[in-house]
Amino acid sequence: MNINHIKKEFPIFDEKIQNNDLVYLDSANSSQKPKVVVDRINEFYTKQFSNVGRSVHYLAVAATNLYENTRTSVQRYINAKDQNEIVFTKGATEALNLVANTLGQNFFREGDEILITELEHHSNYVPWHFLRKSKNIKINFAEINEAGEITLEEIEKKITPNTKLIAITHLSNVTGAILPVKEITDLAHSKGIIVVVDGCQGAPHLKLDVQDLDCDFYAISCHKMYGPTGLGVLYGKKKWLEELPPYQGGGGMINEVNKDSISYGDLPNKYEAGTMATAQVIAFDYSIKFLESIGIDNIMKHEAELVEYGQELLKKNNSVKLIGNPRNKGGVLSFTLEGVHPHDIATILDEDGVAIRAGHHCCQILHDKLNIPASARASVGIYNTKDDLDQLNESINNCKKIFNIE
Amino acid sequence: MNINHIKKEFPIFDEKIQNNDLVYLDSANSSQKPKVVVDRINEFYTKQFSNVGRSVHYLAVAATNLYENTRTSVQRYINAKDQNEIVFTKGATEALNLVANTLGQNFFREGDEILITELEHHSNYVPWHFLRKSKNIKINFAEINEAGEITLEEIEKKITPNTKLIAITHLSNVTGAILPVKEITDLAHSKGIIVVVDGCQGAPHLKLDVQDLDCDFYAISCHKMYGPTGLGVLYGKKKWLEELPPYQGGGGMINEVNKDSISYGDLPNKYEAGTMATAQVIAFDYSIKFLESIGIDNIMKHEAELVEYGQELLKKNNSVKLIGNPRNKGGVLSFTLEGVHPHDIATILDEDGVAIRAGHHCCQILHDKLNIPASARASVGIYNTKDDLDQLNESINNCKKIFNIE
Amino acid sequence: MNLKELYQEIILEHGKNPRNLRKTEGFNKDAKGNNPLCGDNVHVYLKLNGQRIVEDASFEGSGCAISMASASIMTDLIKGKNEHEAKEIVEDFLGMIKENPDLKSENLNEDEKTKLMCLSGVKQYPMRVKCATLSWHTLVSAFDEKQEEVKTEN
Amino acid sequence: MNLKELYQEIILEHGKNPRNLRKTEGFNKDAKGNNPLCGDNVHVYLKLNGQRIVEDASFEGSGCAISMASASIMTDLIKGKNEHEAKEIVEDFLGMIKENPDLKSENLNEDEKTKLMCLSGVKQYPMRVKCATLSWHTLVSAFDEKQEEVKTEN
Ligand SMILES: Cc1ncc(COP(=O)(O)O)c(C=O)c1O
Ligand SMILES: Cc1ncc(COP(=O)(O)O)c(C=O)c1O
Repeated sequence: MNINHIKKEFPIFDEKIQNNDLVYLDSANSSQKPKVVVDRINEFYTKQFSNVGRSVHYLAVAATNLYENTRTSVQRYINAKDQNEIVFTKGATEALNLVANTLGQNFFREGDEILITELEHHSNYVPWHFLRKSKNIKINFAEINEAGEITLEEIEKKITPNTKLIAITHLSNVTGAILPVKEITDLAHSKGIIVVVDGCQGAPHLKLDVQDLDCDFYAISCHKMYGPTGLGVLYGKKKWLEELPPYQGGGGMINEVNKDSISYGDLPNKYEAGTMATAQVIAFDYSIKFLESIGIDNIMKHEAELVEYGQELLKKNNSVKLIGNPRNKGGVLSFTLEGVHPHDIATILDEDGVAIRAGHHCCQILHDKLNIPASARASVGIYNTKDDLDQLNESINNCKKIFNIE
Repeated sequence: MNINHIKKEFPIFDEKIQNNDLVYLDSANSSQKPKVVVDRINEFYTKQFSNVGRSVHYLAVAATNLYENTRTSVQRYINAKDQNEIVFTKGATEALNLVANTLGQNFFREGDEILITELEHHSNYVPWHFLRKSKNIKINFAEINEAGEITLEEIEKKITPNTKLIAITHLSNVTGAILPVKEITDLAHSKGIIVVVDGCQGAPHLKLDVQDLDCDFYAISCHKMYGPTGLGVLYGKKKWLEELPPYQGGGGMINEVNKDSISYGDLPNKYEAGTMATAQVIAFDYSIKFLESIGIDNIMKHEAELVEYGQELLKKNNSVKLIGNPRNKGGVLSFTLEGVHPHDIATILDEDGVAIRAGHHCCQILHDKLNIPASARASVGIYNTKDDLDQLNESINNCKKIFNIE
Repeated sequence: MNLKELYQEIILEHGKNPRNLRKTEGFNKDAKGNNPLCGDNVHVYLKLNGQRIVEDASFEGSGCAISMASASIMTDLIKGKNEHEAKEIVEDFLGMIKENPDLKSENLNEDEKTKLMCLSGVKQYPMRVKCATLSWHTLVSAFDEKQEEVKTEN
Repeated sequence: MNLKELYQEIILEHGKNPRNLRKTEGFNKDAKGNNPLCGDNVHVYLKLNGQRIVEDASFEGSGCAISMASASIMTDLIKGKNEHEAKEIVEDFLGMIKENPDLKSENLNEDEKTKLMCLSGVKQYPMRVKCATLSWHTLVSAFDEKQEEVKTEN
């Protein structure tokens, strides 16, 4: 599939949004869905629907196989060693809560420390905060440099003898900084420290090889990967998933149940309690195959070109101030406009059909550090074009006109 | 909408399953989806997709409103007092885990007791078992009577001065027994005991009024209510949801975040961490409206007729033994067939397009009690007809023929 | 174009140079408000005299043009009014932002009404209504000495 | 009709009256197997002599016709075989159930092959394959003295 004509695979771009073409620059928040994925949901519900793994009738067997096919596809996509290292969750947030909670049950002791970064999304901070409260552990913050990056050196500096775990984003959803995950993991493992990666922005945009990264856990949100809402993936090394206790209890995750004891099932069932997001899992297979048909290398090249182009445009635009200038940057352009609050920017852009996000993007720590209450963020996906960024720039100029600024 | 012609609203019944018409008798496991609901998902993804509550652009505002409309519909459907008493989860299993976990954080003390019943699904046992392990509390079991019912008297007998919580199913997914929830709640509250109801089988089949039932929590699975997979609802009384700590941490559930402390948002955000199952929530509004357009009274009447009819048929069928004979019974017909294992029954029925479930249906405690390793279960939904039950009976006769039994 | 109605000159001007953006010395009532979704926050200070007449009103905080202008106009306008009158104006304002075409309060003169009506453009921007109303809810909270922070529901 | 192939007379007969459904006295090897999905479970007992020849084989458990017949035929057939031969037969059987059209083992005579081929009908019922194979996996486990229960992946 040619990435230059990819927009037409996404039905939403045929729509007029308040009489405008949609210029969707909010993919870091959630991506649009290609037709194949939506059609797959439709087909499953209208022709093949059944619950998974619980009945032996024809539809149930077929659905179970389809469900497990997605697990294999995810395994292939992120190059996990074993398909049982793939656990389906409700989202990346749940995946991170799962890791924090199960590690918390017997791994952490009072006085232990967790190292996170100032770039972290609340979903990769609040779950650790829960442990801070319940286990009396400490959370340290690796600080950003001027460019909005987290360097290996900064991580190294912040590791103490008590550091038990490092939780980092793969790609910042605000500055776009891509973290040196492999190097951080090497360093961490040399000191016996676990590494958890928030891969929300990594998985849709970067070539992934969890064996190469060697991280212990990697969390993914499928709705940011051109997949359905209500679905996430937790990758965890088998040794961890086997060792840790279950997270939620219920149907499907058990082995033997009696009145005074319960034994739990093997992987991956152990972590998939209750009826899962069957239709979403089955449709997500098509998201992965869609991405594979374009080719992750082509996606990375395309998005790198876009971000380069957008950055140049905005740098040349007076009064626009880009947030962060990392050398290694993903498709996120966060900015402020002197004299115009981000919410006003978003409202004015919206009038032209340009959808961006304004606020702290669930990164309050970072915004406090930058001493701004909020920022505007344009983020790209496979369907964006340079025209979209031209329109962004033009609409920003319109903001300036309305607010009488240069 | 006339319930006698409802099958045509479900596209799957237009399909041939291995050359047969589908006789779907596995609705207690998961229900089929009406066209309006599937179309709604399609429309949302292809014309209106955006993440909820996070951006101020047009699509995001529209999606947020649609999302909140469903909350209002659920509130109306179960007659909750306040729409903030409705929390969206990934399923009933998560809803029950949420309650057990958050109550567990500061409500239970060593020596406390929880009373559940022998009818409980693993999803309403394992989460309490987790508390038994972590908090050293005791779980007691109210026992079924000959008819497969749990009586008020049995509950009363099993309450001790240490009982802090009673967790019961509204409608057994095996015997079909409908529990006297209102009476149990009255009794429990008179002793200061919390009542949690597993409403998985109640919500799709019974007229619901949580204010009248007066239970403290009520858990629902949307995929059993003609809605999408990957979605559940937790109803909780406001005083509880306000008092209890959050369950999962992440984006959207916070108020203020800084490096050494975090404060949490108000209801319902507090319990909806991370990107929710947006499309599923929005489509579920159509499930509720679909049910309302038929009328819950008509649904109850229709299903009562079906179960009555099916029960008569099976009672007359030699060698078939029905499990449970509750006076107050929902649309579940579980049975064994002398000399034929339930899995063999399911396979043989499947050959005729008759989809039932075989196994312990996530109720191992109950099967142990009944001293059977497994049972066969036919369960009905709004789309079933007496013809479906005739076919069930005929296919059971085919089993008997194959196994050379009377 | 709707945007012109939303961002009228007077809004932009108040947004840029908000009146009363300071902390009233010797205030005797105050309250905080916050909109967690967008990070807007406001702290309203009041100095009431014995007759519960507003001798001074001010605010601190940051936010978009709409929220700053709204707080600015509000604090200007309630000075000299007593508590009863001020609350009546709040009601009237909130009613106008939500549904009423006009302001009806007898406690407002024509000039004051004109100023407030400048904010009526947000009606067409449901997501922005909270920006306009946050400081007003916080004002009521200050009068009532509510301890909790005001939060716009979202 | 496929069902006829699945539920052949010999399967029904063994399913109804399983051979060796008991616990071998003085067994020296055993293992448990379980299929959590459907609740099938089996406990295999072996008595090997000094040359690792199976002097007796038996099983306890409950399950569907397919699983009972499979365990019944299996325990009958490995008696008198040595460990090496028995394992080779297991391989051959599992291969046949999964993909091979025939049994190839030289350790099976024609009569034994015919009996085992009766189970080939499950090929067309992927969800039932585990029913046929559970006891065989458990047998290997017993030989190898594995501590953990065998579980069919699902
Ligand atoms: C009575 C009962 N409780 C709980 C559940 C669990 O619901 P879910 O798997 O949708 O979380 C089910 C359905 O499987 C059920 O029938
Ligand atoms: C970096 C990052 N981490 C975590 C999340 C949370 O993902 P979700 O809301 O899908 O659970 C997001 C997206 O909101 C994100 O961008």
